[in-house]
Amino acid sequence: MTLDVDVTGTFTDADEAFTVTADLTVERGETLVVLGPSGSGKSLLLELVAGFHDADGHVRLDGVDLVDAPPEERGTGMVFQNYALFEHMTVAENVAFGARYHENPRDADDVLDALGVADLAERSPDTLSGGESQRVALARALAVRPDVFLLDEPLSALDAPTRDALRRVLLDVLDGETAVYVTHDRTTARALGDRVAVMHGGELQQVGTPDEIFERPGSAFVARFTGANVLTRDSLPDAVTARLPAGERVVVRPEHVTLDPASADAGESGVLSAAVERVVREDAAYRVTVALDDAGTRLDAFAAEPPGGERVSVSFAAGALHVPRDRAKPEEGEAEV
Amino acid sequence: MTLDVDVTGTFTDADEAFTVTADLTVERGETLVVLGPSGSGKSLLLELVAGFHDADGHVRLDGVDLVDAPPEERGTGMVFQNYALFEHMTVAENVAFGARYHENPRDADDVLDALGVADLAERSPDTLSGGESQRVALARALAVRPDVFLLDEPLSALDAPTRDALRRVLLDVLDGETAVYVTHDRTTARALGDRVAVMHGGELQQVGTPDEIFERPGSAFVARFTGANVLTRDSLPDAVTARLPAGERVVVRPEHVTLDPASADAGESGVLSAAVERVVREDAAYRVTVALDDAGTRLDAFAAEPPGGERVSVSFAAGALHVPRDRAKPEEGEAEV
Amino acid sequence: NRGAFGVAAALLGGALVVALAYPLAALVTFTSPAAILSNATDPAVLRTLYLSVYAPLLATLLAFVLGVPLALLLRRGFRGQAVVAALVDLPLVVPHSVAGLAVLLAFGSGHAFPTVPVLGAMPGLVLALAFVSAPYMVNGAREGFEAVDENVERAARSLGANRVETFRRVTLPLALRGLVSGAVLSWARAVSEYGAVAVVAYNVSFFYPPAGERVQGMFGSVFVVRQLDVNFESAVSVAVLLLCVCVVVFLAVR
Amino acid sequence: NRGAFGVAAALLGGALVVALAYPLAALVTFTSPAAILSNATDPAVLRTLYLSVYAPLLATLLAFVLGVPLALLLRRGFRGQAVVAALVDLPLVVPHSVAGLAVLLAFGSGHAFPTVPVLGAMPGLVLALAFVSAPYMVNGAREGFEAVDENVERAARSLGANRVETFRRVTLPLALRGLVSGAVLSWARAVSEYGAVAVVAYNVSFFYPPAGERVQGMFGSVFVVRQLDVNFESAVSVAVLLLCVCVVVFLAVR
Repeated sequence: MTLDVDVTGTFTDADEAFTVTADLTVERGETLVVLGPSGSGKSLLLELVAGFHDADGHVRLDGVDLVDAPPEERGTGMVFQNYALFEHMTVAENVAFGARYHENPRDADDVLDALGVADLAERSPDTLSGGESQRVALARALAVRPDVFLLDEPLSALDAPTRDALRRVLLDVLDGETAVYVTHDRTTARALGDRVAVMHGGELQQVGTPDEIFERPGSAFVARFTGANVLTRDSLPDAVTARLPAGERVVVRPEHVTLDPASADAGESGVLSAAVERVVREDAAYRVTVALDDAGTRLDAFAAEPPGGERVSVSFAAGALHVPRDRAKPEEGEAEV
Repeated sequence: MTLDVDVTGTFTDADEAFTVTADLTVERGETLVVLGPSGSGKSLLLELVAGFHDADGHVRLDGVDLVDAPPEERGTGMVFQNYALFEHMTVAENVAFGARYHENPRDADDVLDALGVADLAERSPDTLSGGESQRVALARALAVRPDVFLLDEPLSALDAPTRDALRRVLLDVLDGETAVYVTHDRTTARALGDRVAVMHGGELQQVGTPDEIFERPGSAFVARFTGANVLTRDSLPDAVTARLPAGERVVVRPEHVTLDPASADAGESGVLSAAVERVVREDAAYRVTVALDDAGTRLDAFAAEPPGGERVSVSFAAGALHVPRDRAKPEEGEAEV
Repeated sequence: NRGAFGVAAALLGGALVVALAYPLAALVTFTSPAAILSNATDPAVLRTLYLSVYAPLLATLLAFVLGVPLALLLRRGFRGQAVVAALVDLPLVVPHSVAGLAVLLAFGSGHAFPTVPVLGAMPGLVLALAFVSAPYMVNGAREGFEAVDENVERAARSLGANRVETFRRVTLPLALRGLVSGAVLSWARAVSEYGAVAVVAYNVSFFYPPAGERVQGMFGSVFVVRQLDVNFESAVSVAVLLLCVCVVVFLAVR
Repeated sequence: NRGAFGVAAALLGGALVVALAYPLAALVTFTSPAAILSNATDPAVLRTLYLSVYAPLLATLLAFVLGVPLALLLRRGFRGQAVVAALVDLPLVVPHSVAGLAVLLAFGSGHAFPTVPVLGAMPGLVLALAFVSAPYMVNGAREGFEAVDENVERAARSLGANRVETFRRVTLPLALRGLVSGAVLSWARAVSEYGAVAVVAYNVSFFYPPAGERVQGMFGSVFVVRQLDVNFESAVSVAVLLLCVCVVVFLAVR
């Protein structure tokens, strides 16, 4: 199913109104990840699509507008961060809950089996671990063959290894399904998203493929939120920035920054010298933070090996530098957290 | 200060007893990360060190046994996942709370300034964002110049970009301080830990430098929890495993697995052929999951570029394969989550 | 330090525990179980006990039928909700005899229901009891409903259950504990009532199944006081029996 | 569907709101404000009002001194805690007149305190009021203490504050809301009491500051009932004044 959303919803909490507005399309079989910080309105957007709040605009599923339909008629399958299992039923009863409302439901045992939790069928939800609970919640949604999966940070409550394991499960389950997936985690967004929509302050900042979002962020906010270095143009030598389009900020991802042993090349066109400030081992590489000599600007780079000395030469891969076309409110939300 | 801990504590909840026992030493200026899944007892261990529960054994600070001392006489500075700020005081009052109990406290404004939150001084804690709250909590602990920092998952409640930013702050703050840091996140453990202790079922599984823990895991549990591939010896050809010590399981980290385009080398000594199952972009590299032809065993590899075709050759860096000396309870907790 | 703090707390707290337990113990041990049982066979006592259980049951039923929908509305939220929530709690702080007077003025002859006898009659008794006990029903139900995670209901809706089905299969079962506890507290509060009953209707005529006919009977809490000067031991016996009924129900809920 | 569900809930819930509001409105509008004020200047009425506020205050003070330590113990947990917690809640379900009888049997002449006059005397009145209202104090304080995050107290300890300092600077300020609300509910419950007072002591002698001497006075909730047959309008006036006092305090807490 193709999901075509163009909605606005206003929420009032303690006399403060917060408006969420979004215009996006999720193609058949595609997973769209909505990525944003806490309070950006990404969960509210999901709830607007699911039909839990009044909304203006349209929510079309294969062209049929469901914006006024109640949640039970929208054909969505929801998965929540807090699992939201029915505590008064067994796991099997949870998964079979929706069967009576659908013509061709999946068998509860089959779905549990497919997710590797067949042995939990007769257990009560309150005896399950976090990872088990989320598999059951996923099974429950799968069982009704939803037209659209809506997932609200399903991995956030889990510890890291459980999260990794379940992320792999989600990759399989969502393959070929139409889904909207909400998260604040860029790794999850890049792993699961066929496309990514970055949300901030109740509005979409940028929608695109993961490569577009991560390599060509549309704003400094998107760049920072996706883990890129955001530098001022002045902090880089003219030789480096000469061919870039106009704009005050220059973005470069740490994986496109190359560090070499300090050499006489420094000062040469396009090669900067810098001091190593910090080296941290991450999963696949070392994250090296360096301070550029001239401007004192800090930036991160990934390196297969830790740098040998305290000083390095910094260069950028061809085409790695990008100037974001900042949108209306460039400064908002850019403060360091 | 050197912290020397050898404690046992028993906790009863709903008639189930859970015993936490640990023997470890944190050297002066060292950060020890206790890494473990939820329910492994890592937070309880921290609480035993802090003095919130009765414990048998000893908790020595520079040789002085504090096991019977009340928490306020242990010279610890605690930081909690849920911030635990004093909601009835301003931020500045929070940070100044401990001053009267210490001879040489740091000035509240100075500490707030050092952590980049000087402008929050007169705010009430309930108006702060998660990242701000945690900075204030850190400032409050810093202000009393504790002998030992105790940090209980201080980053877990934060969203991903805030977590990254605060991890960098913690790296600076804990530099040169004696600290015990509890987390379930292997990236945080590797980034912050001078040494890492892996906990499971209330017991320490392995204590060592990050390299020892990540490259030479002592058990299949530690290997899985730190993100390594755990294979059965049978799934690898004899040519590959011939020189390894005895043991049923073989561990290899994904960054030590090399993928090459499928070639006639396959079948050659030490080169395996495999099918690509999944490619996921992570921060610094692509995580490629492949299935080995012979055994169907799946393993992950990191690659700078996604593999060109559906079939690849798999080889391992010299010395990359490791056979864990599994401890007493090898199977427990190994179930996929 | 810990010692002094703990000992002081234990002494003061212990004194309160004794002060609460001792009167009940003194009441229960004042007379012999045999005497209590022999009093319990007195037809007037039996009628009183029946009325003391039955009238509160009717009041709770009334509070349930009207109170559960109100609890649902309060949970969902509406304009002026704060005022209604305050109004619901108000009977909790109204002096009991004042409550009785208010019910009498509102529903007594010539007022709201001109054809319904209130003063000295069963409808008046039930109305007075419902007035003082309804807040417990509403608050219990409300807590029960509010303990149901909104996302659990949303999950049910998303799986295809409409509003009514979701209520029946998810909300109600999950809130059941709160509803039951609210109803029992409401019932216990009604059994306990003395002031409002004493003002509105304590001696009423009602259908008494064992006799198969309408009889005249006195509400328990009032019977205890009226009997004090007539037959002290009989008063104590009824008091103990009433206490037992309340304690049994109270323990059953916990 | 949504409509039918909502309308039914609104109708039933609305009926309850009316049923609770109407009696109080009927009471307040029965007589004119002028009549109420003129009655309020009657010295006997003033003494009654003073006693109705003052005796509950003493009872609440007693409940506070003994109840706050108990709430602390209950929060910390101890062996047999469930039994004590149940015992604390027990007065909530004891019929009011039975409670009075129990207090009388426990503390009346020749019992616990042989030298303290109970029947018809101030100590008896306060004891009876404390018995019925202490649970509100204990539960309010307990909820207040339990709302304090344990890690917040741990943070204070770790920063160097000992147990007492942590209590004074962190626990107590954070639990204050619960303590105040418990005390006010306890006071309101005591003001409301009729049954236990009617049994133990409703007409007592007490020091009355405006007169500068000991006077004889009647507890408000009892005065209302006694006055009903004597002077109906005066009874209603006192009822409205009592109601106002309670409502003002009640609204102040919310």
